[in-house]
Amino acid sequence: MTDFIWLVLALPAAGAVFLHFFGKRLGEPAAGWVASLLVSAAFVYAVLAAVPFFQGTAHPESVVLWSWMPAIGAEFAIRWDPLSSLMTLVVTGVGALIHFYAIGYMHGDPRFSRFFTYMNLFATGMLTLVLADNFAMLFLGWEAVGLCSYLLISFWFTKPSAAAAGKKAFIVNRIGDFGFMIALMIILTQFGTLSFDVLDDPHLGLTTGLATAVGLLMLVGAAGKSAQIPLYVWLPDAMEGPTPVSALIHAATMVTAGVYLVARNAAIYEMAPIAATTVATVGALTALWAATIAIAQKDIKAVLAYSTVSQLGYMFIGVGSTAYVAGMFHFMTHAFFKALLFLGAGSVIHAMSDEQNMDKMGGLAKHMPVTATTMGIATLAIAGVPPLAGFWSKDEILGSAFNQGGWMVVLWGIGLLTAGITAFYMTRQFVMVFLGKPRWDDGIHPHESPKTMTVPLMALAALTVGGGFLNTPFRTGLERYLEPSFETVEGAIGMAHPAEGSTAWILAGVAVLAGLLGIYLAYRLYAGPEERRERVLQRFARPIFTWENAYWVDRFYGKTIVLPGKAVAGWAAFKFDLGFIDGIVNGVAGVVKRFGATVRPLQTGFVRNYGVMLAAGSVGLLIWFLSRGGL
Amino acid sequence: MSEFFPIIAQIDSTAFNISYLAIAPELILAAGAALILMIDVFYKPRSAVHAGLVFSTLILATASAILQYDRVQDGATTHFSGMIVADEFAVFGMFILLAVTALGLLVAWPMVEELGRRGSETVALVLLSAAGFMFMVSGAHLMMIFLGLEIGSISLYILAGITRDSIRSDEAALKYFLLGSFASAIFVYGVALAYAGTGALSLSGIAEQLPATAVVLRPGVVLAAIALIITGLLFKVTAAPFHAWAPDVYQGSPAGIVGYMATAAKVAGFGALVRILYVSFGSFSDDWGPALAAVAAVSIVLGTVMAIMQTDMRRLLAYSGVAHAGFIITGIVGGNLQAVWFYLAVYVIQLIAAFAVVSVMAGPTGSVSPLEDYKGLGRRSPYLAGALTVMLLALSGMPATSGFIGKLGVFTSAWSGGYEWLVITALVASVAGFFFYIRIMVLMYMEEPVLAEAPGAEVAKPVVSPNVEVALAIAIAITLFFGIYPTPLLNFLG
Amino acid sequence: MEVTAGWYMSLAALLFIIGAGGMLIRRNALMMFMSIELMLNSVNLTFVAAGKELGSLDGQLAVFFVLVVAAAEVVVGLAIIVSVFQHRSSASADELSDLRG
Amino acid sequence: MTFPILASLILTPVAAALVVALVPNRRSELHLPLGITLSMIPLALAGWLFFAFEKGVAGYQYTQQAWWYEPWGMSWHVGVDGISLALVALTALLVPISLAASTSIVDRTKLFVVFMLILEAGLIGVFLALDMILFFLFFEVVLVPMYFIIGVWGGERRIYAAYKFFLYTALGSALMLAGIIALAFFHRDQAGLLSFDYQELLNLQLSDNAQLWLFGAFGLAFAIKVPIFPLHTWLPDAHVEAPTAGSVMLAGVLLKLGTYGFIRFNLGLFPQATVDLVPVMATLAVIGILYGAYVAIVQPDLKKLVAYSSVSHLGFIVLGTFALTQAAVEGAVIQMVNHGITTGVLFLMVGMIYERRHTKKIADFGGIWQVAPWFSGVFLFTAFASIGLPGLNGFVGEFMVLMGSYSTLPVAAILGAFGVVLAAIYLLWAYERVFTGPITIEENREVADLNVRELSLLAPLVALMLVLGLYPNIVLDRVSPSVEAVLDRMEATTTYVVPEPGPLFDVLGGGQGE
Repeated sequence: MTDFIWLVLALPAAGAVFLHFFGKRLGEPAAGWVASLLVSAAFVYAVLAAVPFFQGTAHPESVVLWSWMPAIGAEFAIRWDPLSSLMTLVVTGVGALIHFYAIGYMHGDPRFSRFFTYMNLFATGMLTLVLADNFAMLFLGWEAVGLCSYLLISFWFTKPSAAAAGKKAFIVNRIGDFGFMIALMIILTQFGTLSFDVLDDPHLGLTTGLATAVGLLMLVGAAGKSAQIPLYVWLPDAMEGPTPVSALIHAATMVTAGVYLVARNAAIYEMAPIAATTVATVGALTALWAATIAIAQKDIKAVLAYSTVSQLGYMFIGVGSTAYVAGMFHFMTHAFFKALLFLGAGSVIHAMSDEQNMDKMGGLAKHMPVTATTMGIATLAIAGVPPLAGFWSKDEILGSAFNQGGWMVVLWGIGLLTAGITAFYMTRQFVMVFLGKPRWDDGIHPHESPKTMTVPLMALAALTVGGGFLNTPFRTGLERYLEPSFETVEGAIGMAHPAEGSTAWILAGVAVLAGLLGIYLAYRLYAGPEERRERVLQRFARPIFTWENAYWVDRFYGKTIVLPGKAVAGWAAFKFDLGFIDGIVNGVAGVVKRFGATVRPLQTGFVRNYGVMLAAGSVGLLIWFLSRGGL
Repeated sequence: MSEFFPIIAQIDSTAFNISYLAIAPELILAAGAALILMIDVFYKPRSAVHAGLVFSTLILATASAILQYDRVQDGATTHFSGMIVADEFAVFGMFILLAVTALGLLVAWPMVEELGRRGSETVALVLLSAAGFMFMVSGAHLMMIFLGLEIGSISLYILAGITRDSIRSDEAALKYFLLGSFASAIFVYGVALAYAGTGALSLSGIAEQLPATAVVLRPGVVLAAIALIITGLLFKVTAAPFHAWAPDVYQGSPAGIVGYMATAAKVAGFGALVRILYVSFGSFSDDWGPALAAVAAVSIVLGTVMAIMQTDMRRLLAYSGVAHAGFIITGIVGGNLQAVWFYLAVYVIQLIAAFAVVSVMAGPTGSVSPLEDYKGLGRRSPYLAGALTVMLLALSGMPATSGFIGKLGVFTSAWSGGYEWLVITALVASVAGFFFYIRIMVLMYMEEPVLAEAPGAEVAKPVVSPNVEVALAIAIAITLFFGIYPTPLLNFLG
Repeated sequence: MEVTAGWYMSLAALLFIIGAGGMLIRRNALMMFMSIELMLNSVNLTFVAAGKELGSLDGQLAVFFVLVVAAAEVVVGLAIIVSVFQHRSSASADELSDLRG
Repeated sequence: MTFPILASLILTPVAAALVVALVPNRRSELHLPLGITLSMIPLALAGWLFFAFEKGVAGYQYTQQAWWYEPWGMSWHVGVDGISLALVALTALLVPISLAASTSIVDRTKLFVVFMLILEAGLIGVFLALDMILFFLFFEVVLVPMYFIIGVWGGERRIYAAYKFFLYTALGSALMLAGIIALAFFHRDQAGLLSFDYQELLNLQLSDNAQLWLFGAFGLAFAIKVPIFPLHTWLPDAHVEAPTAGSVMLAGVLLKLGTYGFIRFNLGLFPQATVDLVPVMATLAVIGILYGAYVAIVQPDLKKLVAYSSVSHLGFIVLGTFALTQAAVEGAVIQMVNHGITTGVLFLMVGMIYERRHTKKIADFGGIWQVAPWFSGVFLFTAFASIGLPGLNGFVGEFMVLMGSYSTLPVAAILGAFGVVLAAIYLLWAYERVFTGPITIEENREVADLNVRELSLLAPLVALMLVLGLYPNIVLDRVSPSVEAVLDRMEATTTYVVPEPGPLFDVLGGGQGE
């Protein structure tokens, strides 16, 4: 099976190529089905190929396809190990569901087939990222998903905001890549190759200092892709894309690439505790920061976007506190419930005729029972209510962090606080959308979405309910599954584990309590009487206002980086380049001409003067010659 | 010296040795000139007859030059009491002068026809001056060289004013005459001083009196003589600062003949200059080398800068000629005479062809050629424009034309002579030189013709006479061929 | 005091300089031309003096050539000056400055 | 005697030019098709040469030498190695395509076609010449047709641009000629006779000082050609004013004369000076990368933007060249090819949109995607190739350059990497303004999508972007030994040591190719 693992890549790639050329002829919905089935096929193949890992009988394998850049040890090679297979399974599995969902969601769009081309292309890119056997190929996937993100965010390119958002996403990601590339430079220089083989024993080429540098630089890359402080600003804007895109790329898969990167480089982070702690700290801060912003958002997708940023922060806490399995676990469960939330939101938006403002929703539960139920499950899951998936993974992260002690306990505290806030804003959203009185605009008749949309919702809901049991403290399935990938790491220092015994129970209890408190407060506030809500909100008006505007970070970046940058570029281009440098160039020509204009009058036209020149020349020669020894 | 410069004879034969073959080309040209003048006296001039005469004269002269070339292969000889030398150097000069004469007359033919009786005088004067200039390159005696110089120059003074009805032409003639005579006087005074200093007038005789090591007889006088002789010859070749006459004369003279005027004098001037410097004053090369290098640098820079400022095609070519004189001197100070000859040979062809285009544009007897006239020439007459483009590129030293090989030769020559600074100066100046050469191309190809009269009026297409067409074709062929494959000519000159 | 060849030659040099100065200073074309003639004559004087001093005939012979050349120049020069005069009714060389730059 | 393939490569375009010139002007409709057809011959020859070229061999192949003029040490000496092979193939490919893209040239078509073909001959000659004079000849000859192409068929300020292009580049080459002459005389001093033969000159023992001066003389010529900051200002002018085909050839091949010259001559002939001047060159390269990209951001003219982007991209090549590691120099070479292809396409497409709208101002567009999806798609694809998206060709070179540079020039590599960020900014921002958003200017509604002709002439280049992005070994295999030879020589003649690749270099066949 492993020898043909490239099929996992090739299937969606073929789909992208095929749909690019023939999609339009295929039309709707056939193009969508082709794309969805190809991704499903990839999923099936991946499941089959992963069987040995389930059985615990196989070891990581590399499949070399062809040579790419030999001089830097980069080739097209696939690494099939538990970590990549887990990623592959989630990407193809959730991806397939979202593909199916999109068939319904994108119904009637004039560029229907093009949408699926991009989606398949994205799947290809994402799979390249996770299946890569070397950093160069990982970077290929890394950038390819960036491209697809760009394409899909600005899918409705006639909307200037969509086009700008796509561009912003790509550019901010590139800033992250800048760090990533430097990390790769160090690795290549130290090891002579970019192959993942370097991770078998990073001590071979890296000192602790270098490992810290690499770890921090990779964090820069990861922060870009996974929307962490300070590079998270693109993700909320990315919601301009169609909702399935938000679900697939900007919630479930692509944005977790940073988490994957850290997990993949566990061996390096093991060597560099400072880098690892920084990862966790960034994650914790991001988690809290984004969660507070999410509280005040009115746009249904914006809430989810900031929530995603926040949850990614969680994952960073996990991988940063060397709880790689916990991080990956949360990645997986998050993929389930966040995809579900987004798809549910999409379903709502669809039903509300593209209305996204939650102030104009309310009472939708009656009209969209499936959506409401599934989204409710997801809301509880993200709020950390047991026994849903979110509870297990979040608990594991928090537990691991706490167990690390020291600074990590502070991060645990932040995580706990965030958990409460998360529960609060998610409940707020659920209440505002599905409960209470309708506040719709006239002429809107909400209806439940078609089967292609609801079936994936239900499937994801099932995963959300059951996914958590893959790795409970009682039965650490995922951990055993992933073990081969972290063999070397464990051998060195050992991965963080959640606390055991009574501590674990207490921690879990506290986390659940925080979640329940959030839910309770939000429910009281938003489902309760309006006057009370107004009163409370009035009291918190000022902070909420800043939250609503996301702390004006965009404006801050605009004023401090973009605007001065453009101004200086303008100066450089028009004043310095055209004026100064080119001025010198033209000045040289001018000097020649001025010299010419100066000597030209010598040619007076008078014979006498010509004679004088001649005589002067002659005298000059005479003087020269006579000075050579004549006189 | 001789192993370095094998093509210049060092023999001083005092034997009373007369060989008419040694001066056959000159004799034939002079006879042809006389014949043409005679015919005019007795018959109504018919240009066909003239053409036939000129053609046969040139053929005969060439044939005799070839015979002489054949003979000098066995070794150089002097004749007429050491007045004339028959060596490869002389023969090269003759060949080039013959080529210049032939091409010059070909280009001048429309003018000859237009001028009627004075046309035949034109032809006679051209032939006569060619004979004179040939004496300059084959003269082994300062007096001989002086005579050749005067024969050639006086003919050119007349040619400059031959139309007689143009005030510009008159002005050109008078300026040329006054300054030319002035320069000749300086030259001949230099000759006199050389005689006073060494007691000899023959080139090798002077050399014998000037052992390279010993203190010379009267050093001051000889050095002054060198300065004055160089002045006279540098005037002829339009090196700065002795160049001032050239733009005015080229601009004012009848268009048809300017090409010949500009080129023939240069060939002869450089021929004589090289021969005198190397044969007579070879032992003084440390003295005249730097001086000439300075002249070269001034010529190149001044010629280039002034050419940039010009608005008249002929003045532009004149100033470019100043720069080219500088390039040739660059070769001379380096000592590689093969390179100098190559440069001269290909340069005069380019220049004469460029002036051929000028003569078409200005009319055969016209004076002044504003650059405006060339606007849109690429459309009006692709052939003329193309030919001029090739010539300008060659003049600018663009590779794949003979001009480049020429420049390469003189630069390597100067470099080997230790004049690296001169080479670099020349190279930088030649870049600036590109400016005015390509300016003409801009006018021809990138601008539209100026409409003289009412809007919509068609711009006249220049009428190119077959002679000019042929002359241009020959020049293009030579320029490109020797640009890409210079080996035959270099072998011939080597 | 014996008048040696050196004196003659010095005189010739003086004449030459005077001639050259005349050429450079005078405006009348004829006068300029006459200055040149003066220069040529100084050349002749030099030749003769040097020939005498050196005891060689070459110098004396050279004078004849220079004389002939001077005569030829006179012929041509006068013709040109006449032609110019016809057109401009002035022999001032300074009027001939249409061609410049 | 074997078939003189290299001579044929140089001479067939000349012959083709002659054939086209012989077709009378009244049959002007024939000139362009004939030119395109005839330019297929060198393309076929180059293709054949490319695949017949023996991989894994460092030296020159298919060499041919004949005296040109022996006493002066000039000879017709041509040969091809991996580095020149790639560029010859690129040239032969771009000429037919740019000719085919020149249907809008109706005035004096014959002249245009003739100049393009002469240009091709000159460019191929530059890459194949192994005699300095021959090299210089081709190096200069290229100027003339390019000058005319800009000056005759260019835009509004074409004459100014043509002057500037010509004089600026001629200035550089003038000093190079001085350097060439000096080299020949060094050879005379050391070996007894003048020689301009490149391979002979490689044996010279030059003092450090002489090397520095000669490096300067050659380097200035190449730096202007590349162009390296601050000698770049001729480039935007030339590009903006040149007709499409001119821009394509200019960016695609002409600029590479400079970078090729650096690798071939500066690295080859003056190794000590190269090593000594690495900091200077790397600094200039990095400034070029960042400055070019930065200035490109605010350009109001699409073509000018692409022109400045070239300054940036060429900076990578220079950086790679002077990083003096196998990966970096290889990257520099393949980046030459890749930049030729991507920027070629960008210019072609700017030309196409100019033909439709007669403007290149970014502000005059907006929402083009709606009316011309294919056009926008291909443009976007190319833009991403240019940005350096992995999987497309632009990435390979830049990535190899950056990765390879770090070991010798860490700071430069890090700063250079930021150019990749800027590339995304200027291209995507421009793309946003031109292609996305609503249509605000009515004329833009009429913009037609790519037609079959345009698509078919873009298709091969677009395909190449993908192929070279995914399988650059087609080129790298051939380039690698030649680059190795250059670096080996560097090590042999100087104290410079190419940094050892890390301990895992040989694992998994890294560095082995195939």
